[in-house]
Amino acid sequence: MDFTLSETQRMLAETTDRLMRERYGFEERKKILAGPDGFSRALWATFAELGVTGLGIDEEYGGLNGTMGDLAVVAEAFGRALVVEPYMPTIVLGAGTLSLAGSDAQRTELLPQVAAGDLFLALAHGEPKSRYTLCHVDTRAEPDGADHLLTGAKAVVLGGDAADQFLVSARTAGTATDPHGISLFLVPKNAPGLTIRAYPNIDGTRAADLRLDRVRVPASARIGEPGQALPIVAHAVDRAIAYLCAEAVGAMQALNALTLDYLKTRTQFGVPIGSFQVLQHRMVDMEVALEQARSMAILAADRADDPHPHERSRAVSAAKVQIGRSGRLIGQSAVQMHGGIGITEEYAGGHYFKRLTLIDRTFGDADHHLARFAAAN
Amino acid sequence: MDFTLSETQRMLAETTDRLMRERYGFEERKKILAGPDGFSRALWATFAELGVTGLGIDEEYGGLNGTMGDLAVVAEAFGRALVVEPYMPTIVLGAGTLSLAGSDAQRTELLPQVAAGDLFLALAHGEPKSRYTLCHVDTRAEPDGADHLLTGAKAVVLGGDAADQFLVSARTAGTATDPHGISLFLVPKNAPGLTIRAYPNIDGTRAADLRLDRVRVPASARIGEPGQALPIVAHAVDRAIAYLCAEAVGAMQALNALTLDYLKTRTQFGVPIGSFQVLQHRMVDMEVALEQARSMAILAADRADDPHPHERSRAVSAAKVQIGRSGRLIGQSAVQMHGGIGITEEYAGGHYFKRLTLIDRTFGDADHHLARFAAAN
Amino acid sequence: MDLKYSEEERAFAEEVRAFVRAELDPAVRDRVLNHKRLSKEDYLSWHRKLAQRGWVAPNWPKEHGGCGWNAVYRFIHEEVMAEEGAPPIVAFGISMIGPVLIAFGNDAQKRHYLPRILSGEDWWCQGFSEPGSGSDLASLRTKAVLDGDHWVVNGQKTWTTLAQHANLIFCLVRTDPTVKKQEGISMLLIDMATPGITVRPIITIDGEHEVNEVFFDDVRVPKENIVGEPGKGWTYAKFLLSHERSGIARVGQSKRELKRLKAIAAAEEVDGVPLIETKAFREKLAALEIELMALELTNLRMIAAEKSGQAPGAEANMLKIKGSEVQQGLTELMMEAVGPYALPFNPEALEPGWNGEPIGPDYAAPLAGTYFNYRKVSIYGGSNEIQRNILSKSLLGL
Amino acid sequence: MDLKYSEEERAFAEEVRAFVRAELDPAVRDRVLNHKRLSKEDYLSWHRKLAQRGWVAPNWPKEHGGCGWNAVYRFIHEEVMAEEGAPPIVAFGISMIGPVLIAFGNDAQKRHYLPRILSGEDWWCQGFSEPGSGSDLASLRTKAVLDGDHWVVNGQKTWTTLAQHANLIFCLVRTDPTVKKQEGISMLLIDMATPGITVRPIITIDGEHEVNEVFFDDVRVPKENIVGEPGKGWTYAKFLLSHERSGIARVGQSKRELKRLKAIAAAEEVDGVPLIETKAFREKLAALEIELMALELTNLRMIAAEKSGQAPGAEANMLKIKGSEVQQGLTELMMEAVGPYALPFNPEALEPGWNGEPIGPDYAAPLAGTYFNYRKVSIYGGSNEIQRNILSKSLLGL
Repeated sequence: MDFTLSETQRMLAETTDRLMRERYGFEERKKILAGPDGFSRALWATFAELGVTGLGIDEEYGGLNGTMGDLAVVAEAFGRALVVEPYMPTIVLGAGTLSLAGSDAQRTELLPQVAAGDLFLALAHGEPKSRYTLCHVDTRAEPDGADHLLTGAKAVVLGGDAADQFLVSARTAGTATDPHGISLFLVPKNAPGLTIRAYPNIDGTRAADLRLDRVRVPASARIGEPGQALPIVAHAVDRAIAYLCAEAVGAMQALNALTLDYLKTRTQFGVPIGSFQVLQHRMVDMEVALEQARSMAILAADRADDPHPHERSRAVSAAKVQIGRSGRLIGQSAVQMHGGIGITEEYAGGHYFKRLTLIDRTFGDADHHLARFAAAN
Repeated sequence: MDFTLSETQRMLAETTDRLMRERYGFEERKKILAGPDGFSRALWATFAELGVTGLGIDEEYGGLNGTMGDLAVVAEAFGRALVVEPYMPTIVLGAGTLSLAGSDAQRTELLPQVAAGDLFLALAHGEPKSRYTLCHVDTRAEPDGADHLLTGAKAVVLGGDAADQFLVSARTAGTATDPHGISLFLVPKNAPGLTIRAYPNIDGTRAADLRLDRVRVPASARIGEPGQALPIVAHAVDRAIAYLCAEAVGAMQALNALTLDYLKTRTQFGVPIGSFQVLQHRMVDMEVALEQARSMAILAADRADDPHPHERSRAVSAAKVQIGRSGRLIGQSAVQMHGGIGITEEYAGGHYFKRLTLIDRTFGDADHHLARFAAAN
Repeated sequence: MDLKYSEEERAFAEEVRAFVRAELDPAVRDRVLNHKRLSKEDYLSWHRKLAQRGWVAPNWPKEHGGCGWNAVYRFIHEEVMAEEGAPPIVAFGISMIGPVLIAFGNDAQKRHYLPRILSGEDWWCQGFSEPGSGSDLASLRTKAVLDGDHWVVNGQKTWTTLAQHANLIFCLVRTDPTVKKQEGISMLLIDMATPGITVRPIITIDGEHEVNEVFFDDVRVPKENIVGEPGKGWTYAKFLLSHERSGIARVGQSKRELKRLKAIAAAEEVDGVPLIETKAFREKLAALEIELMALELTNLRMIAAEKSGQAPGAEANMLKIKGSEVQQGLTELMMEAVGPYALPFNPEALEPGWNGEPIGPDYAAPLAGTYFNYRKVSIYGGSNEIQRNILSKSLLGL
Repeated sequence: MDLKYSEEERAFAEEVRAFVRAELDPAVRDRVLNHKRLSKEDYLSWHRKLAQRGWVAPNWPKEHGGCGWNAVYRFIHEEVMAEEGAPPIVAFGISMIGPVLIAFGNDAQKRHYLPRILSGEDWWCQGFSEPGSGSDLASLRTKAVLDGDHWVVNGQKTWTTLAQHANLIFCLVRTDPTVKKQEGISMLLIDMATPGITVRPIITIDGEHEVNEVFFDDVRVPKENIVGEPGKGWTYAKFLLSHERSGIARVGQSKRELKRLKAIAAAEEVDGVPLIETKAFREKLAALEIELMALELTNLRMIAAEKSGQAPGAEANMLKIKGSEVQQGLTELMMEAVGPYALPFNPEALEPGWNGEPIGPDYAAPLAGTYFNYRKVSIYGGSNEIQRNILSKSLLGL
């Protein structure tokens, strides 16, 4: 039993945190958000130099062959800095899915580009009516000779703004929520028939809604076996949730630190507001919530690649519930204790609150995962 | 719009509160509990003299023809004093059901005796497997000539220890949870085939489990139409819930007063513990919870005889949810702020906590009524 | 005990309802119902209609052009308008400075300002909070020094709601730094066009511009623009803050929002079933509805007590606490209801007249933003912690 | 990062588990699992078996007959025993006064008392709390005055757990009323048979007798029965209270109770469906289970840190808070699970050997009582409010 970081992880954490301190202060982040892409390609290049973009990728494709635990170290640092670069979409979901199920040709072609920082990916799975239900896919893939024609809509595709290629799920068989019959295809952003509506999210990350109108994909674009994509997507999404849990822990930690600092420095009635017992106890509860969340984020990372999907998803759902609840308590309490300043654009606190709130809405909120955990019990 | 008590109600409240002050102090109550019946027949006689036992009964049967609002006034006073006499079972459920659906002969025979304080009744409806589901009746009534033979079991019959007569529900048709086919019969306590296992409840009230083994009842013992008892029972139970809500408000009020007094008099670290902000705020939350509960208890009493059963049960369920939640918050907080003394037998505080907790388990807990309310929405 | 309004009160409620339905611009109503942005003119056009009807100042005495209504009528008027989607009456003139001027202003001030508030000609804003003084309002530092016939004001106010629309500001300023902090404060009436005043927007995390900073740099204010006596500003401020709190629980607005939540939850689907029919969501919604029912009755009990002559006291603080919790609960459930479509940030969709294609369902755009924005309701007007401090003292004697 | 126990640790856990299963009297196990009353002999027979195995004092150094285990082994030992339904090791001797004597006692005391604690010959109780001093322990007033070769003790202790079984009590007494309250306190070791000691039961609202008042009326205690130096009692008490807190979260016990809750919820039915399969109850249970999972991991993280040399600090206070919340949540859900059968009061059913017919399901009898009783776990050992005060200071520097 050992809860300390490995030597590699410690170095990774230090490197990432230092990079964030140097390049991702609150003002720098504002500039990045205001830039043409809404994120920094220069920083992405630095990620590539440092090997961060290759972290989850096999050595044979130019990566570092890191574990989910390694990715979680990056996630936590990114959470502390409120990083908006599409790391989770490209690396965890995109490259992760390809690593899980891509053909040799697909991996050989694409993963080195991702590791080098030259390619952005996005998983286009959720749909306007699917909410958090992974097996709910209405987009159709109709065979046309050796090709397929994809038609449908994809909703809130994270990183969809930057993506060069999409991993698009579509039905080759079955209807609506049938777990079987879902296939996964690589679709380049400039594919004829593909319309991308990109937009910022309220936390500064970016996404896109896609429309596919008879988008033609060759057989070589299919990822994995026909009709068998759901377990792959489910695994990739569980890994993404584990990543988000670690990211949320970083955000909670930073928000707690900000709040504690505010309690010590803000004076009212001639004393620091941190001298009021009610605020002290609430701050304690925020710290307890953080420790509980950290424990479950560790569990999620540990189980994210568990060979038993049932064990994996049970642990990941439990973690997502805890993260949702801790994030809500910490976010709401932090804003309340800051007062008005806590909800202004000019102060970092509110941005952590927003990020934590939206993490709870990503790949299933606390209620959704509580139900999933309870059903798996 | 007028939330003040009527003149009659004000007098009733004063009379009852005075009686409680004089005869139902904590030590007197202890003696009553230790007595042979677990309640005071002498006090019951005084209730009769004051007209309290006739409050819900028509004038033509020797009662005062009071409303649910009048009964709620008594309930609140009884809640403040933690009265264990079987008032709700006999008056609200027993006499109430007879008033709703009894034949002229039944009313003429029984209601004057109740009003005079000479007769105790109990509604024997719940069963070992029925939990809070009113239509769940397994006890069978088999016709035998003009009579019926009742066989089955009844669980946690409130006031079942003192009852001279039971109002027993049994199936004349249908199975398990069929809403139709339930009939109601009067059964005297000494009926052959009836076994009564009486016991105290943990809050000092008393109850009984019944076994019926081919208990013979004549046609004249049937209350209301055959097979049509469920709406009657449901109405009587909604009235009983309205009564319990008012009783709970009385208990909460008393417990809040005790707690506030403790905060002002108990010193630690050289100051009254009521000077600690965390306890102050919790006490405020207890007062807010009391006011919200009081509002809903008023609503429940007002709607308890609403001609639209849907409106009635919606309001009553909403009130029961609020009472359950307020009672839990107040009970748990009061104990916590008292420390150890709050859970000793020698101190009144813990007894209010117990009563409030058991009220939440009576005729459906907060979760049950939340579901009922939500389904009626 | 009678939980129903009287015949007369019911008739009045219906009169108000009919008036709103007949007179309110449907486009404005739509913006209110769907949390889109309201322009200054949206507020003012409705203000003028109410003024015309004689209903714009429910809490003012008749001799000053108010309605002279009792607590119940005021409550009905406010709640029905809220339920029907009317913009709120802008509070700064009608509910804040108006009553102060009526109680403490001189004749000239009453004659000049009151009619202009009623007509909507003047838009006031409130200069109370400062960066250093949040809950501890009396610690304010903006100072005014008498220089001949003028007060010279220097300092900074913050959280000044809708200052961008205002031509006047009522300000608490420190006129005597030598006495106890509460006793050195005065209240000044200041023209926003006076040289030396700068208004800087504060953007909130939903991207909206609702509040501002107001800077005073040697701002010269005519001597006579003081309310009442110098050094009594704290008394007037307390009067202002405790005045007219019948609507503090925002029951009418929350009833309207509950309807909206139900509509959204009926439109959203989980695996083909309307969200509102799923047990978990339905019961969360029900729990909130019950809280609102209790709040409404608690509010009515307090209004009835006020009508029968009892001054509103500690109860207002309770209503503020519970009312804010219910409002926040509603915004949170609405955000939850749209699931992943809570993420996109599409502020253009809130602009009047925007005709673009929505991202996701057309009701989605404001939901997350409103949730974030509504964290303010447990902060402003005395945070819920301050409300509990007050109750602890005034109600419990702790 | 490795969340699993080592091979060796896993083997140890299995060894403990096998030992409990082989050696624990099934009747005692049944009483523990079903919250029936434990007799003094139930505790002692198990204590002796552990003593025989050399496992009764996990936290004592080997030279005094303890196990000398590291934090992880101590944790495994305690948790596995709890999970398997063993009675808890009676803490007063092993976890409380024993370590104090080892650290601060003189040789004679060590030689005399330690073996008797290990063997179970002595049953200690704790004389700390007084009626006037709950959270403010240092304000205690029981006084001891030196009179020749004896301390003469007068005063009253309360909440003295299982004093009815004890033949010895360790007591905090005030020996110097003239100095700062923390500095005038000494710790005495007192024979319960000394004339002048009266034990009065305190019955709790579940009808049980677990705690007592202990009165001291001119009780003469030999001078040498003081621990360490006079006036240092507060230091020893703080040492005692902070010592051996690895099991403070009660994870093993809560895992056992979670199993019991699941069994009850599987046996109870709602309209013919097992309660555990109804969505609302299942999800409440799941929420609690997740809290327990998080607590277990948090506990393990802290144990691992302790093993690698970091002293247990603020973390113990966190574990106490969360641990008590989880324990209370479990008792509450069990009571909820039995519905109306939470009402009957049937304390005879808790007596060993009772063979009567249960009222309702046979698991029902203790449930409401346990819920009421377990409100204590957020009160004793420093209430959760005190824990938060401590954390606010020690962890946050507020």
